Amino acid sequence: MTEYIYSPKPAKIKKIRQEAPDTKSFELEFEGKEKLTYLPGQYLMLSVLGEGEFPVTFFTSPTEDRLEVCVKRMGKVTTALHRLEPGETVWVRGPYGNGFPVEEWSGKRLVLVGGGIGLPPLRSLLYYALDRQKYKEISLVYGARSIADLIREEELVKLRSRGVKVDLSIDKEEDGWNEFVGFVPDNLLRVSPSPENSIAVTCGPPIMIKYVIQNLQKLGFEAGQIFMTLEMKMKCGLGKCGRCNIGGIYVCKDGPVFSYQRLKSLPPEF
Amino acid sequence: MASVEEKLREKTGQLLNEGKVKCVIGYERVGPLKARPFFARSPADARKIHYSLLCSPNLAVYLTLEEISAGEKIGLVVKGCDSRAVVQLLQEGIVDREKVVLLGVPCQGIIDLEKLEDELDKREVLLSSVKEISIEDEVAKVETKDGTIQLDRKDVVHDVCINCQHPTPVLHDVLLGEEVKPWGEENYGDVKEIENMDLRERWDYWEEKFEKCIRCYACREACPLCYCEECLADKTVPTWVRKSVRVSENGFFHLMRTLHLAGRCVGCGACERSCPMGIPLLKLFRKMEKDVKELFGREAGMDVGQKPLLATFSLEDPEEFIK
Amino acid sequence: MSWEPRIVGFLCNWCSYAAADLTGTSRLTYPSNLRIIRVMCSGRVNPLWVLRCFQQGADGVFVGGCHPGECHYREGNYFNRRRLKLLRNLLEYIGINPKRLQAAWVSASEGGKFAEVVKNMVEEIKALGPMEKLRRE
Amino acid sequence: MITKVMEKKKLQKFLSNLCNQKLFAPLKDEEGKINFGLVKDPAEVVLEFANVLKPVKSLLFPQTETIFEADEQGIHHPEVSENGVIFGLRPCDAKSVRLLRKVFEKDYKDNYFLQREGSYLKIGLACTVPGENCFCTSFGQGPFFNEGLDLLLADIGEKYYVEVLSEKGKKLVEENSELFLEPTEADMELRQIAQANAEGKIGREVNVKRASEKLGQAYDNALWDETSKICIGCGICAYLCPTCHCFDMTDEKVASRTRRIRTWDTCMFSYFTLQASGHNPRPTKKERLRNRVYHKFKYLLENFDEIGCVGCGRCLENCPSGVNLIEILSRVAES
Repeated sequence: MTEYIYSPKPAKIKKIRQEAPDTKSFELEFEGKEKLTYLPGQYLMLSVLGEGEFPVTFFTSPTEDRLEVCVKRMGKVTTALHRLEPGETVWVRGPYGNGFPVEEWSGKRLVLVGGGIGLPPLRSLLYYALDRQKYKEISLVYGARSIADLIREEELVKLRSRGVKVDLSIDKEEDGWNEFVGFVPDNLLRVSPSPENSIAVTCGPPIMIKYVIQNLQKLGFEAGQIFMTLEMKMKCGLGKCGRCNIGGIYVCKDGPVFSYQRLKSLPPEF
Repeated sequence: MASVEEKLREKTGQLLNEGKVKCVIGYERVGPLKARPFFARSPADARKIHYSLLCSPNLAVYLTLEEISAGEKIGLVVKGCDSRAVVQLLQEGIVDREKVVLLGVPCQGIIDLEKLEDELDKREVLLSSVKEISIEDEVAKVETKDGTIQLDRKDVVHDVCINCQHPTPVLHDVLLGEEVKPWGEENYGDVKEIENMDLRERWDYWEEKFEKCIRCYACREACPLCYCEECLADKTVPTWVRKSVRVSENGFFHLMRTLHLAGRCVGCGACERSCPMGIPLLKLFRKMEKDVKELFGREAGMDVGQKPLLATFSLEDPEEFIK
Repeated sequence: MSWEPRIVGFLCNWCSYAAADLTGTSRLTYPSNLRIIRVMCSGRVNPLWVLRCFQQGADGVFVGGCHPGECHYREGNYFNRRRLKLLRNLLEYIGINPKRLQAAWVSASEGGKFAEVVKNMVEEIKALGPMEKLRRE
Repeated sequence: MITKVMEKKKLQKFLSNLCNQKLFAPLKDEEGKINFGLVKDPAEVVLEFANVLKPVKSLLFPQTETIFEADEQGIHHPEVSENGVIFGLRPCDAKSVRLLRKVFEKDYKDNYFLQREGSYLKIGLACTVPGENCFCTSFGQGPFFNEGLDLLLADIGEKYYVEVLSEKGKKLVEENSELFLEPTEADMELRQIAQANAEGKIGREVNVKRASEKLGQAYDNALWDETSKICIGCGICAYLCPTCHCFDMTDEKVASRTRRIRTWDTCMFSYFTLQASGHNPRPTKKERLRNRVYHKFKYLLENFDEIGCVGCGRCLENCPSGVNLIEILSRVAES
């Protein structure tokens, strides 16, 4: 039988949650409750038929019993997705991409640094690490523009009781906010995680990533200890359509997770 | 008497030497029958400036790119049609007159290599043997390895150049060369040819043309007046033009451009000359040009102070079609 | 089932849209082939909308505006008149029957004229048959 | 290798036999452009031409292609096999297929391309009169290169010299055995002369190997800024390139169905990499032109051990502003 590599399979939207203005999470369920095998940091190509397809990373960890993705309304397809309701069908293919090298990291401390809609892959990794219990300490530095823009604030705060060091921030002062006010990179410096036996993972807007990397280096992190997941326009997800290359590598299949060390060797086209 | 090319080099050198402009956009020669746009940035570059009947691209297209928007003053070589494109850009407030020095060159027409090749074929001469070509005293002189051939100038220049009404730049800071008079009256023969067809023949004609468009967008990119930051053809919400290459989408794209350029297109033909598939785009634009002239008595790119055609109206505009 | 043309009508809020309303209240009828899109002024009608209608399956497009001199915004209909003229000429030039794009000045009180104009247009489009020339497959 | 000859007057008969299947061959349109088209009358097939305007990829990897259609019943896939014949491929176009195949085969098999490509029989026509922008010899192939073909015909005056290059080609020759003769020594000699003549006519050359080695250090060279200045940012070079294969996938609604299509796309367009957020990793023509050259002469080499250029010269020939790949490569090689 001929194999069609670009053909998705159906998934039902089981539940939708408004996570922030313009941002919703979607719990997906496959036919026959089929479970998808994936790694944190990998992604799916998600279709709203008639509108198009876009890449979206896993919000949940494969160790959890549900599968969620979290999507900010940006363009044509994400807008169409936001209009859907529970019970409607989306189409997915994947998982694609390399994901985080979670096995290599066992025994290490994890420092997760995220901003805004950059949370999903970090959340996936965080729960994976908690559930697998192979990692030393987990620390999350996460921030957004405002309280409303923070995704899953309550849930993240509760993680403190499971031993995760959680440091939240918002960019500007707001009533009812008792935690850090300022940008994520500054909060990172304040928290000052130790680079010793640590891996730092960051995801967020390009400008934040730039300063997070600078500050991680100030804290003594080596380029090889810093990882990030990259955002790129993607169409095929399989390294064929040609648009997500950075030099000779394709973010869709060789990434989206890269160490800063590797990224430094590539042309600055991301 | 110095040639236009020599004068251009001298003027370019002077402008660059005196620091009056950051660069001069002109042409350079890259083969016996090929010239291309050239950005001269130093007095040494000025010596590479070329001007001949081969200088086809409308350089006004570069005005909407970074040099101008970055506020640097530049020099621009303009033929008649190119100067009208600049006038149109000025009229639309896209270009700052203070930022451009217009080096006007009177134009004898642009060589149509396919027409030239056909003429040479008849005389069993190879196009590749041509060394130089010029128009003097209304005759095209083609120098080849084996001597000079004289041809009717109408047989070697692009059709659109034959009845050009403004071969001498309508706006310039300096005019390099003698004024060139139009060769004849504009008769829109190409447009009338289509108007003489019945509706079915017309659609059959255009359907075949629209069908073969490959949507490389060279027409749009080569056009000095297609400067929208985001073309509707690239928009996805709504999708005016789908990515699929079919008559419904290709046709929409070309009709959209025609409508957007109605009363603005200066008829330089850069679009048609860029089209790899040879789609006769000028026949669309010249139809609008002809109608605008007849219905509204206007011509694009002639008057900086004029209000754009579709941003104004006259109480006397035709309305026989409205019930 | 016999083929019925689909006609999109862009009607000015202040005149022809009101006239369409009036036909209803005065129990006049006009064919249901017209699918009405209300616009605030005929001057708002973008020629590309007309092409888009054809692309998406319309067999004809109708534009209704205020009589010259009566535009609610003083001059919107005059701008529209220019654009429509060029568009009609262009459509005809590429082989599309210009009857497929019709326009009328219809004031709010001219319910009768509105019904009449639409009736005639539907008849004309019926005679022309389906418009497939720019239609998306 | 089996070789044959065919008298020129037999070609029409051969072509009409080929018309029993779908035959695609060079045809001339109203604008005088020569492109592969479905042959209805063998007499229309153009035999004297430098190269077709749209490369053979336009048949193997069509500009618009349905990936699937979907309705309430699910997803439906199109039949992609053509089982046709392509006549008149130039050796450079035939060679371009090798790279395309590698790209569409690696890791994930793209059966749309692979099945369609495999379903064609390809009959090449050696270039006896190469175009003025051809530089195929710079790639170690040439106007008589026969890889990727089932048959290669070469004009040797009164006859075509025929190289039979595959089982498919052998079968075709057997089916049409009355049209073919055994070559004489004189024929073989004529073929050698024709090849030498053709190769001698190729006037352009560039040291591709050196250029692609030098690219590693040329990223920040001023040449990218300089050469991209005149580029107007259209897609001609990529769309007419036989090896450029980047694509887009979009959805179209057709009545109650969805059609997912794939269309050509190119890194020369700014929206190619433009993200929904407004961020563009390759924001100007300089980065885009540079990426196209790097992709062809470095990235593809690293990933597929193959250069993404066959020296057909279409980009040089058709660029409206005269951007010249040979000049760029020469500058890189000399950097």
